[in-house]
Formats: sequence, structure tokens, C-alpha cells
Amino acid sequence: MAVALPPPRRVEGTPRFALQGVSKRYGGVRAIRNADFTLMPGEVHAVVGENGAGKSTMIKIIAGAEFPDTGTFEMDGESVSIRSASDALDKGIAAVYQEAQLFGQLAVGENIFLGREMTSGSRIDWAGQKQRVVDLLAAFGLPESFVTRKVEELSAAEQQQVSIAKALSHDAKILILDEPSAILTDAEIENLFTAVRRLAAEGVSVIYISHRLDELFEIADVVTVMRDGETLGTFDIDDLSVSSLADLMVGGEFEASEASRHEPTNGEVRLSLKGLASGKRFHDVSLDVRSGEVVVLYGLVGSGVADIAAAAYGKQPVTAGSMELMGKPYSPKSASEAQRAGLAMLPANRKKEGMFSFQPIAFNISVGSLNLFHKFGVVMDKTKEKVVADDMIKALAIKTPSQRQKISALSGGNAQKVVIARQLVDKPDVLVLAEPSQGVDIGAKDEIHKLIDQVCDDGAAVLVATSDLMEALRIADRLIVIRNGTTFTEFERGVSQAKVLAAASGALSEGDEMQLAKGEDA
Amino acid sequence: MSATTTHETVAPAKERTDIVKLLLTNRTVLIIVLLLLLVGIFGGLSAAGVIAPGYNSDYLSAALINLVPLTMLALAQLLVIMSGKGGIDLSVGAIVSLAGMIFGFMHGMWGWPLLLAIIATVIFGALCGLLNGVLVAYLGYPPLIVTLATYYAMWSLALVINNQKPINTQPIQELYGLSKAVELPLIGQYLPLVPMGVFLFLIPTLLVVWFVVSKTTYGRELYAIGTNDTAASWAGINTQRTRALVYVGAGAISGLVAVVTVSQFASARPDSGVSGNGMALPAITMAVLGGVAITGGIGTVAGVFLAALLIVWLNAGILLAFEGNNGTQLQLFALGAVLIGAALLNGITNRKYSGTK
Amino acid sequence: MTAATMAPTRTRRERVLPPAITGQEYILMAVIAALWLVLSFATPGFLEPYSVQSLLWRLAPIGIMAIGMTIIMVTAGIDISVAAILMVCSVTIGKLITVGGMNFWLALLISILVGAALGAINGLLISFGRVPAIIITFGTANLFQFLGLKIFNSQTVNGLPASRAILGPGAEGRVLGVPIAFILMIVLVAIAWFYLRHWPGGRHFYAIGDDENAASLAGVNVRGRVFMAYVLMGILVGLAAGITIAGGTSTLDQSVGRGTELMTIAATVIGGTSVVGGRGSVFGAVLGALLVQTVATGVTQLGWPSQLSNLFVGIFIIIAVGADLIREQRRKAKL
Amino acid sequence: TETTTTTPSGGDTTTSAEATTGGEAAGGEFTVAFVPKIQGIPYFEAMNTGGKAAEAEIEGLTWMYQGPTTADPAAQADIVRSMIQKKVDVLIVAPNDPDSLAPILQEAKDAGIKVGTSDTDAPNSVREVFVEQATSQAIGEYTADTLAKAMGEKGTAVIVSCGETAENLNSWIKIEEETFASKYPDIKLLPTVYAGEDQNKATQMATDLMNANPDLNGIIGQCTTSAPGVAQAVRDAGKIGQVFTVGVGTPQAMLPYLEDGSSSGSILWDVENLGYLTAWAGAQLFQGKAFEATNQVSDKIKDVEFRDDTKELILGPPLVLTKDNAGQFNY
Ligand SMILES: Nc1ncnc2c1ncn2[C@@H]1O[C@H](COP(=O)(O)OP(=O)(O)OP(=O)(O)O)[C@@H](O)[C@H]1O
Ligand SMILES: Nc1ncnc2c1ncn2[C@@H]1O[C@H](COP(=O)(O)OP(=O)(O)OP(=O)(O)O)[C@@H](O)[C@H]1O
Ligand SMILES: [Mg+2]
Ligand SMILES: [Mg+2]
Repeated sequence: MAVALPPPRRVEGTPRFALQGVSKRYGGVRAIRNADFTLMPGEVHAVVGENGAGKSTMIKIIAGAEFPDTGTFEMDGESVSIRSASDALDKGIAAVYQEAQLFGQLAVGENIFLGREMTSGSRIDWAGQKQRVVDLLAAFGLPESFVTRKVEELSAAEQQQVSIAKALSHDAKILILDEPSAILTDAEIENLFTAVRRLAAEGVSVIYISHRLDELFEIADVVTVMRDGETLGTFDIDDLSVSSLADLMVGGEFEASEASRHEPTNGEVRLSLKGLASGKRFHDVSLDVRSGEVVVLYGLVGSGVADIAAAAYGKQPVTAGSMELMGKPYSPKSASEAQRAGLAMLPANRKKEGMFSFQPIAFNISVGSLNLFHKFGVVMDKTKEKVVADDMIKALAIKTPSQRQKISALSGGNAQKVVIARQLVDKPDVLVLAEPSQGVDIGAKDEIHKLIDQVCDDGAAVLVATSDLMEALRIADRLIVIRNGTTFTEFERGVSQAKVLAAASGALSEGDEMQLAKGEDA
Repeated sequence: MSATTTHETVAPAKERTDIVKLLLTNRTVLIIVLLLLLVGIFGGLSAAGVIAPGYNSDYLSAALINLVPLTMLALAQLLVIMSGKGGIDLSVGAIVSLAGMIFGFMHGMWGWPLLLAIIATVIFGALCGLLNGVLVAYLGYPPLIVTLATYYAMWSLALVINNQKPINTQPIQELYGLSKAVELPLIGQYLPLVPMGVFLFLIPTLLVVWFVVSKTTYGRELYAIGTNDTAASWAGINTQRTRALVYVGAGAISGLVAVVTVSQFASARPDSGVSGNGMALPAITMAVLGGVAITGGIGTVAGVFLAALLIVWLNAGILLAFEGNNGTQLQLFALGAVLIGAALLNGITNRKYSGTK
Repeated sequence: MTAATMAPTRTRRERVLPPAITGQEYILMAVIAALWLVLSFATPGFLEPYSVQSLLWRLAPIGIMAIGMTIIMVTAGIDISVAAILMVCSVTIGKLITVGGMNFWLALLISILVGAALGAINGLLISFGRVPAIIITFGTANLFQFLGLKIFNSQTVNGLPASRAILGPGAEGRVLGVPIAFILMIVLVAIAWFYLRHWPGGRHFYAIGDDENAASLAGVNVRGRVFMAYVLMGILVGLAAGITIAGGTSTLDQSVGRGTELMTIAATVIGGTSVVGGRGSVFGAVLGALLVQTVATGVTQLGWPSQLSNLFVGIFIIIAVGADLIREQRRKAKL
Repeated sequence: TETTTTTPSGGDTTTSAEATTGGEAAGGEFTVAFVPKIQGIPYFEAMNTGGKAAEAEIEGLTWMYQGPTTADPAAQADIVRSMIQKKVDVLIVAPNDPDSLAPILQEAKDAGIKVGTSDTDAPNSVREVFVEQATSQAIGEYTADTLAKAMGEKGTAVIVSCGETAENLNSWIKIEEETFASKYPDIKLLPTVYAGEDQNKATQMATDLMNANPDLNGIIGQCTTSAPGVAQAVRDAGKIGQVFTVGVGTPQAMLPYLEDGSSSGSILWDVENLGYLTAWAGAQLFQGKAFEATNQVSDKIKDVEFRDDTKELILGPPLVLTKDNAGQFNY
């Protein structure tokens, strides 16, 4: 428990924004207790903490999305009260929430200014609005054509960037970003950082929440650490390191398991893709996954990593090429077919494709393989379900009072573990995981990675699709870089971050790639 | 409110006993309480002679005859609404009419043996449901549209099939026996006579639906697609089949209700399921009152059954208590008030206890 | 009229918005055109001026109510109590004219106020009580019906004066042969269409239906908007009641308006409005109403058994909506 | 205008048979309950008025009136059941669905209640009397004849009926069709259409029919909602004098149309008298008095025929409402 705190950061001048003794309770849950938080003009202020530490709640209170039970606000030296989200916007506080707050059926161009449209007379000035939007999107390298696209047709990452563009469009004094990077690729994150630095230079205060501790050292000036709803303190980022920060978060010595302990046992080929293609999404994808090895597909979002994984699970139409599973020809039309053939998959979007929100944990675990819980062919075997659920909760160290708890009441990390558990019930021959640790705190992330190793050691073949480079490097036995929708190059374990990034972002030409890969073998 | 004010809603929440919380937040419990109050008050008033005498066990059990079709169709709605994606079935009443006529032909005109005719009618209802199911689940029509369309279509088919004449041949009229009140075995002599339909149709349907929904793996699939259809298909559930089947089930129940109504009316009427406000809207109302979430994934058989019972006995009481046109008009008022009242109370208290603003 | 309203939105500067006329609306126009063509050959009378005039007149009340239903459904709501509101408004007008000897226009004004009041009750319960619209309006449908029966007081309203000229279907109710009630509907549709497309307030209805929570975070006054939607519905129903009575019905009984809720919802949904909110157009809704009316009229004029008209209404609903579904699925598949 | 009546004395739950006799002991106090098809339409409310008139005049009679808000057999059955529960002495019903009511009337009889029907019969039931406004035969013929006369006995006619399943309407339609076929060969009758209990729909259908059949010159509005409805259509079309309508409509509702000629006549009977007769018949049943072949009911209602074989009590021949006499009725 006893972790030495670095010196608190020193404050000169009037804060842009300060809150004292703020508490918020959801029914029984004490989201934050008596939190203090001081934000100076022009600073990039990171907030870190484990899942459920209270980060989102605190910023939701600042942005007027939630009311605190107690506490006082000060803005530029005067005490203020924030009644609603629009009230906060008027005061110059803009936020990008963790859960994207866009309108799927409306065009991007409309989304960004919704709620404060530019008008000529009382009528919306589409032309003027469109112009502004185009400029904003340009900052993220998003094409003009986006203006007219429906948001629901964009990828999660593209949507995230649109939300950020929306927040930037406010010309706010305070900009709040809750886990903006969770689903962005490093290239996209760079665009984000440039924008953030520019704003900070202009005197805008930025609150930045992230589970990717390493990136904080690039962008943040100071960091506030939260634990169990309390604010531990605010420190200069320079007085900290990734490990000391992690220690503060978990309130103890945190040591990450050094890069995948497990030894690849090159068993028989379980899953193999041969020249696989799916419309415009990806083409000519060929790869083998053997039992006992972890193959990682890494690529920037839009590179089609997730789609390739989905194709193997029958959730993405295959337009060319073929697949083999356990040596047999394999062309699943649906997830259930894939499951019957012995392949299970963790979907990329936890909330949309993974969680049955208001259902118990046990429900969420058994639902993936109900055929295992048959009695007399039709009856649901609830005792077996309970046993399995309890085992999984133990095995995956899921933090919950009981298997009857609703999954919506779990933190993201734990919710993610439950959805993973669902895929393990049936002991699949091949386990496919898309973005396995997205938006999950550092502790949970490490546990999930250990879990992957373990599944692999138990003989399963594991295929991971991720856009998180750190994760890829950490768990891959073989790392396949996807670029422009096709397999670009392959690296063995231990390759350097720089090389992979170069390969993925295209700073690498076809030529060098071969000996690069060789270089790894040597 | 200002950020400095303290929330009342939080602190007391802790002190509240679980019973109070259960009563306020759980629809089924709330309805049980209302039910007890209702019977207590009306029974008392009636015994005391304040209102017309006779709000007694005999009357209440006689009133159960309406409970049979109403509850059965409400259960059909339970299945459909639970399946989510805007699930709703406006066509049940029309299916009752059409299936009733078919039954009239088979049993009343072609002299099919009763059991065979009943089975055939249920199958026919199921087929009507299948039409809805295929259009909704496989072709992706919005349920509201599909069932509205089939409601119109089957309604007019029921009319033309016997050029809008009811079928009331001897065998059909004898069917009234099925709705007669009977004495329960064993304990019967201590209890009032109960309409036979309750045993022949209602209780079996209740048991089957309860079993399917809460005991089978299919029930699990149903809750799954209702809670999150996308996640369900990622979890390897055949969402289309699961969804189509609930409409088939609803159709089958409607087919059975057709038999009930025919026996109750002692004639197969082309408009039996659509006369007045029809049977669909009341059924949906009962389901909703019983706590079925219109967004899918939430609902219990007990809740629906109790809701229907509450309304049937409430109506029966009102008829005794109020003379003339007043009585029948007040039934409307009571239904509306109970529905809104229950929904508001549960809604507010749920928010209060879960703390979300 | 369609050409007039879609013309400006074709231009580049407004490409932010979805096209002015959606696929569903094109399909409906095609289906209706086909029907009219067939009917004009099959029955001599169909294209007779008076035949068309009475068809258009009939369209007015249902079309006007469909405007309100569209807005409500765009916010992911629904109003089952429409029929009951129509009943209350009608009997109000009736009693005011016959018993109170009031002039029709004044009575119409009051009917609109009554409609607004009842709509406000729905709006309050839904937006501030925060109970799903379908539950509330199922409930208020019963309450309003009770209210209506009380006003009827177990009697029919008799001896409504013969001619409510201007809004009626008769000769006095037309300019250049076009029923004024129909023109009124077109004007209202055009206003609503423009407001929903080009005014912030209008777009906010779509935002709410799309994601209520996101809308309030974006600074949209969600409760106020939702409340307004139901009040507006009430107002339009009050107006529609006036038109139906202007139809010259000499008597009103308590069955007045029965079934209107399903009719209005049908028209709206056939018109391409999404049941789950966020998508819909008043223009489509009117086309939906026109389709239903055309089918019903067609069956009678063809001399087919009138009991069959519902069958055809059902079939055409499936056809019209199905065509768009297939189109959508094709589009999604391409993505 | 609600019926306020005192229910039979207090909370005793002895079997109704005793209750009844007990009632008689108490100076012939007795209750006649009438359950109409639907409340709030002038026709049945007028019967209610007649019934209340009888209540005032007939010694010991208490008149009870309660009807469903929609013409729904199930809802009506509930009310009948509640009446049985209230242990009324006489129960008279205008059934929405004769077949469904027969068994319930049996239950009433078993409970010691005297039962009858009025306005619409439940033929194979245990009812002891059917109070009939006029024979279907007479109504059908009157209607057909009146229209034929207006049409000059030639042209094309159509019947706009209401509920597709309404027993009595369908029986009248049958007679009308027969009458046209036999007596008026020059009149072509189009297939009947059904507008439900909805006046606007009747107007629309009549309009469509006129548009589709230019030679159409006669329309029958078969019930109290479609009678004014079809007349309205003729008025709107400005075809008064070319297209003639006849209907079964209540006086006040028809008056404006009779006056401007869009309706050539309305076939009806004195509905208040029908209500009175119903109450009177109830009294007879309770007091166990047999009906004569012709009965003198009151100074307004004389020579009422009773058919012993069918147990039908017939108010008399229908009357044809014209602009001259329709004004005399206040319903
Ligand atoms: N809507 C809610 N209803 C009930 N409890 C809530 C709600 N939102 C948050 N909580 C509680 O408050 C605690 C803090 O939630 P919060 O979202 O602030 O955590 P967080 O730090 O953002 O976690 P994460 O890193 O997973 O986003 C949670 O652990 C949860 O128990
Ligand atoms: N309805 C709820 N009831 C209880 N707790 C909730 C509820 N909604 C959210 N929470 C809590 O809020 C916290 C954060 O949840 P949130 O939805 O903000 O992010 P998350 O996706 O769950 O976590 P992560 O940041 O890892 O993605 C979780 O700890 C969860 O327990
Ligand atoms: Mg958070
Ligand atoms: Mg979170």
C-alpha cells in the first residue's frame, strides 16, 4: 500500500478551473468522494486511474453531464455552478466523452454543429457550416467527402476523431478528452497530439484521460491520479515514470509480466487463410495459425485488421480466396457455424457487439455456447451455468460480488474479461480476439495478456487483431502487419517498435522489407 | 440545481428497507399489492352494502372468463415485445377472427372431431404468425408495419371467408360447455366454480410460456436478442430463427384463443377479435402494465398474468359499483389511471434507487 | 408541389443533408401513379374531377395528423391517443356549435386549444415523467376516451348546420377546383417539411430520436422539444377534427375517430419514418396516407366487395415498404 | 341523464330466487334491467327514455339501463353477468351477438331471473319474450318501397350497410333484395357495401359509388349512422333530385337531410315507445301475467300484437319519417 508520493505540483496564479470536495454517488456506488482538482490555463492535465476509479464521473461533473452530490466549483477565481451540458458549453467547457456522443443517422457535417448550428436568419447556414467542418476534418487528415457521410457508416476510430473535431470546434477555454486514444492508431494519435499542443499554446486548458500511460509522457504537463473515487494528488509529469505512475494508480508495487512468458510450441496448423478477400475491405490475405502460438494482425484502423478477423468468424462476407480449419475446408456463413467448427471470437466493440448490459454475468458468459447448457435438449441447466460462471470469475480474476451482478455495473476492464470468458467456455481450437484490451486499465490489460498466453499454452491457436502497437509487440509470437487491406510483412517476436511502425505507416518500401524480416531471424 | 446543493435522493436511499424498495421498483410486487387492495376495498364495500352486493368469490371467479383470452393474448405480446427491435403484434385480434372462422368450418361445418379441429386451428394460427415472423425476422420489415398489414389483411379475409356470416351450427353452440364453470376436484366444494377455460386453455398456456421463457435455452436466446441483437448474433445465436419463432408462438396462441372465443360466444364470429377496440391493443396494454419493457429483453409471465387479473377484477368491481353508463365509462378511466400510475411510480422510484438522474 | 419543394435542396451547398426525396418516397409515388393509371382505365369515374376532389379532401385530415405523428416518431416516440383526442375535439366542436350556438371558426379555434391541452398532458407525462411514450399514450387514450364520453353525455350531437363551406368537400370548399382543406394540408406539410430540414429546432427532433442522451449533452433542450412534439400533435388533431366536421356530418356519435391512430401510424410508417426514431419525412407520410386512401377508394369504385379493401391495404403496405427494404439492404451490402 | 336507481335491498347474499320472492313480498317492488347493444347512441338512449317513462307510470317498477361503450359481445356479456350478480328481477337484452348471449340468458334464468330480448332477438335462447319494433319483413319492404317510389321504380340502387355481422341489418337487407327482385325489375341492385358504424366512411363510400356508377340514382343507408351518411354524400355531390336516399335513421339526425331532399324518407318506429313497451313487458313477466293476443299498453301504445308461437311482442308497423313528421321527435 505504502507508495512514496512525489512532491505535489506547485500552483501560481488563479486557476482556470478548480473543484473542491466533490462527491458523487450512484445508488450504492460511491463514484467519487471528496475530490479536489485544479486546472491551470494552457496546461495539458492528465487524469489516470484504474477502471472505475472515478475519472469519467469527475469530468462528467465538470462538463455538466452529471450533478455532484456535494462540492464547489471555481472558474477564473469566481465560484460558479454548472446546471447542464449546455450551461457548461456556454461557460466554454467542451468534452469528448468515453462513449461517442454522435448521431449515427445524421451526416458528419451536421453532427459537429448540432445544438449550436450556424444560422442565416433562423435557417441553418449549411454552406458556412460545411466550410468550417471541412477545415476541422482536415486537421485530422479526414477527407472533405466525410462531411456528407452518415456517422453510422464510419469506423469507430473515424467516429472518435469526428467527436474530437466536434469538441475542438467549440473554441472552448477548457477541453476535456476522456480516453480519446483508446481506439486510435499511433498515426491518428499524432494528429490528436498536434491539435492538443496547438490549443494548449493558445491558452486552452486540456483535461486528458487515458489508460495508455506511455503516451501521457509525450502530451501531458501534469497528472492527477485517482484511486477508488479519491484524488491522490496532482504531480508534474517530469517527477514520474510509467512504472511509478502505475504504482500510484494501483496503490502498490505494480510489475508488468515481462513480455509474454510463454514459449511458442509450433503445433499443427489450425487455421489458415489463403488469398482471402472481402470486397473493398481487404484482399490477398494469407496466413497460418498453429496451435500453441499467438499470431497478431497489426494495422492502422481502416487497414482492415478487424474485418479479417471477422471474416474468419463468418461475420464478414468472403468474396475471394478460401479458409481451412483443422485441415478441413471452412467457409462459415454465420457465427454459429464458426463456433460449431471450433472457432470463437471476441468482437472488437465491447458495448455494441459484446455486452448484454442489463443481464447478469452468468448470462453473459453462458450465452455464447448455450448448447453446452442443455438438459434434455431444451432445458437450461442453471446449476451448470452457475458453476461455469464462478469458475470463470475465479480463473479470470473478475472483480464482482457475485455471478448474479449485472455486467453494466462492472468496469470496462472487468466487463471485457466477462466477454472474453464467454469465448473460453467451449474450449475453442482457435481463439480470435479483436482489440482484446481496448479501453481497459493497465492492470486489467496485463491480466488479459497473461490470459492469452495461458489459453495458448493450453494448446489453442490464437489470432489477435489489434491497432495497439504496444500490445502487439508484447503478446505476438508472430506479428503480421496489415497495410492497405493486405498482409504487408511479417515479423518474429522481439522486433523493435520503430520497424513495425515504419512498416505499418508506410515509411518502409517493398524493398527493405525482406531483409528487415531476415534481420529479425538472425 | 447548483453544484453546491446536496442531493436528498442519495442519503435516505440507504436507510430504506428492501421491502419498500421492492414494492416501489418491482412492477410485479406493486401489482400484487394493488390486487389485494382492490379485492379488499371492493369486497368490503360490497359486503357493507355501500355498493351493490355480490363482489364475492363467486362473482370474481365468474369474471375470470374474460381473463382467459386477455391473458393468453397478453402472453403472446410478451413473447413478441421481449424479442426487441420494436417487436409488437397488432395482428393477434385479426388472427383470432380468421382462425375462429377456420375452426368454425372445420368443427361446425365439416364435422371434424373437436380435438383435431383445435389442433388444426392452432397450427393455422401458427402459420399466420409464421408469415409475420418471416417478414420481420428474415426480410427485416418493422414489426409494427408487418403486423398492421396482416391485421388489415386477415380481418377482411375473416369477413369474406363466410361472407360475413357467423357460424353457429349445433356443434359450435355445444362448445359453450368449454366455457362453463366447473367445480375444482378435491378442494372444489370449498371454492367457487371456476370457468373451465381457465383449466383447459389459460393455465396450460401460462405454464408453457413460463417454461419456455424462463426454463429453456430458447428462452435465453429470446432474452439475448431482446437485450442486444448485435451481440446475440456475435455470440452465435441464430437471431433470425429465434425472432421468427416468437411470432409463430404468438400466432399459435392466437389460434388457441380463437377456439376460446368461439366456445365463449357459442359461435364463430368474423369480427370476434376486432370488434370494438379489438383484442390487440388491450393485450399490449396488459403486457406493458405487467412490466414488459417495450424496448425488449425485460418481462415476466407472472407480471403479465397479474396485470390482466387486476384489470379484469377491477372492471368487474366497477360494473357493480356504478350504475348506468357511468360504470362502463369509468372502466376506461380506471385502466388509464392504473397504467400511467404504475409506470410513473416504477419509473421514478427506479431512477431514485439506481441514482441515475 | 413535390417539384417545387425539392428543387432548392438539389443544389451543392446543401449536400450535407440526405436527399430531399428518399427512395421510399420515390417508390410510393411510383406505386400510387401505377394505381391511378390502372384505376383510371378500370373505372370510368375514377379520374372524374369530383372523384379526385373528394379523394384529395379526404386526404386532408389524415395527412395533417400524419405530420404530427411523423415528428413524434422521428423523436422515437409514438402517440396511440390520437383517436381519443380526435374524439374529444370533435365532440367539443359539435357541442359548442349545436348547444352553445357558437360560430364554426371560433369552435375550431377552441378545438385546437383543447387538442393542444391534451397533447400537453401527453407531453408532460412523457418528457418529465420519462415513461415510454407508448405506455403513456395507451393510458391517456383511455382517459381521453372517458373524457369524450363524458362530454357526449350519452347523447349524439345532432343538427350540426349543413354547410361548413370553406373547409368542406362541397363546391364552396374549392378554389380552381382544388379542395381548400387539401391546400391547407399541403401548406402545412410544406412548412413542416422545410422546418424539419432547415431549422435548428427541426433538426433537433432527429437528434433526439437518434440519441436522446447525446442530444442533451450537445445542448439540445430534449424535454422541451419532446413536449412540443406532442402539443403540436394535439393542435393538428384539433384542426383535423374541424375538417372532418366541416365534411358536413350532421351528427356525431361516440364512435367518431375510432381507428384513426392506426390509420395515422400506418400512413406515417409507410412513408418511411423509422419506428425507432431519427429518420422520417412528412412528405412520405402524406404519400402513405394517399396510398391507403387510393386503395380503399379503388376497391369501392371497382365494385369489389368492400370487405376486401382492408386486404388490399395490407398487401400494398407490404409491397410499398418491401421495395424500400430491398433497396436499403442492397445499399448496405455494397458498403 | 344517467339512470340513478336503488339496488335491491342491502347486502344479503341469499340465493336470488329467495331475493326475488322477498322482493315481491315488499309490495311488488321489482327491477327491470335493460342492456342495450351500445350506450350513447340516440336509438338506445331513446329506448332508455321510454323505459324511464314507464318507471314513472308503472307501479313498483325500477328501470335499470347499462350498456357497453363499444358494440362488443364480450363487454356486453360482462354487464349481463354483473346484472345477474345484482340479482335484478327481470333482464332484457338487445344482444350484439345472439348466439353468445343464449347461454348467459340461461344462467340468468337458472338464477331465478325472468329474461327477455328487445330490438334484436336471441332466437334459440330461453328468453320468454322478444319485444320487436316491427317485423323484419315490414321494415325491409317499407325501405325498398320508399326508395323505389323516389327513384321512379327504375335505375340503379345500392345498399350502404354498417357492421358486416349485424344480425338485424342483414335480415332487412335480405328482404330488401327480395323485394327489389320481385316488385321492381327495372331497378338494378349493386352489391352491398359495409361502412361500419362510421358516418364519414358511409359518406365516402357513397361518394365513390356515385363516381364509379354515373347511372346510380338510389342509395339505402341501412343503419342510423349510414342513413345520414349517404344523404350527406348526395348533398356534397350536389346531386339532390338526381340521386335519392332512404335510410333507417333517427329523426333528429335525418331532419336536415329530409328538409333539403337529400333524403327521401327514413324508416323507423317510435323508439321511446319501444323502450316503454320493453319495460312494460318486463313488468308483465315479473308479475307472471300472460300476454294477450293484442295488448293495450298505455294511452300512447295501443293494440300491441303478441305472437304466442314465437313469443314476439310487436310494437306495430314501421313509420316513415318525412320532413313533416320528423320534427315531432326529440331524439
Ligand atoms: N451510471 C452509473 N450508474 C451507477 N454507477 C456508476 C455509473 N457511472 C459510474 N458509476 C460508478 O462510479 C465508479 C466510477 O465510474 P467512472 O466511469 O468514473 O470510472 P472511470 O474511472 O471512468 O473508469 P474507466 O476507466 O473504466 O472509464 C464506477 O466504478 C461505478 O461503480
Ligand atoms: N449503469 C451502471 N451501473 C453501475 N455502474 C456503472 C453503470 N454504468 C457505468 N458504470 C460504471 O462506470 C465505470 C466506467 O464505466 P464506463 O461506461 O464509464 O466505461 P467502461 O467502458 O465501463 O470502462 P472503460 O473505461 O474500461 O471502457 C465502470 O466502473 C462501471 O462500473
Ligand atoms: Mg471512464
Ligand atoms: Mg469508462
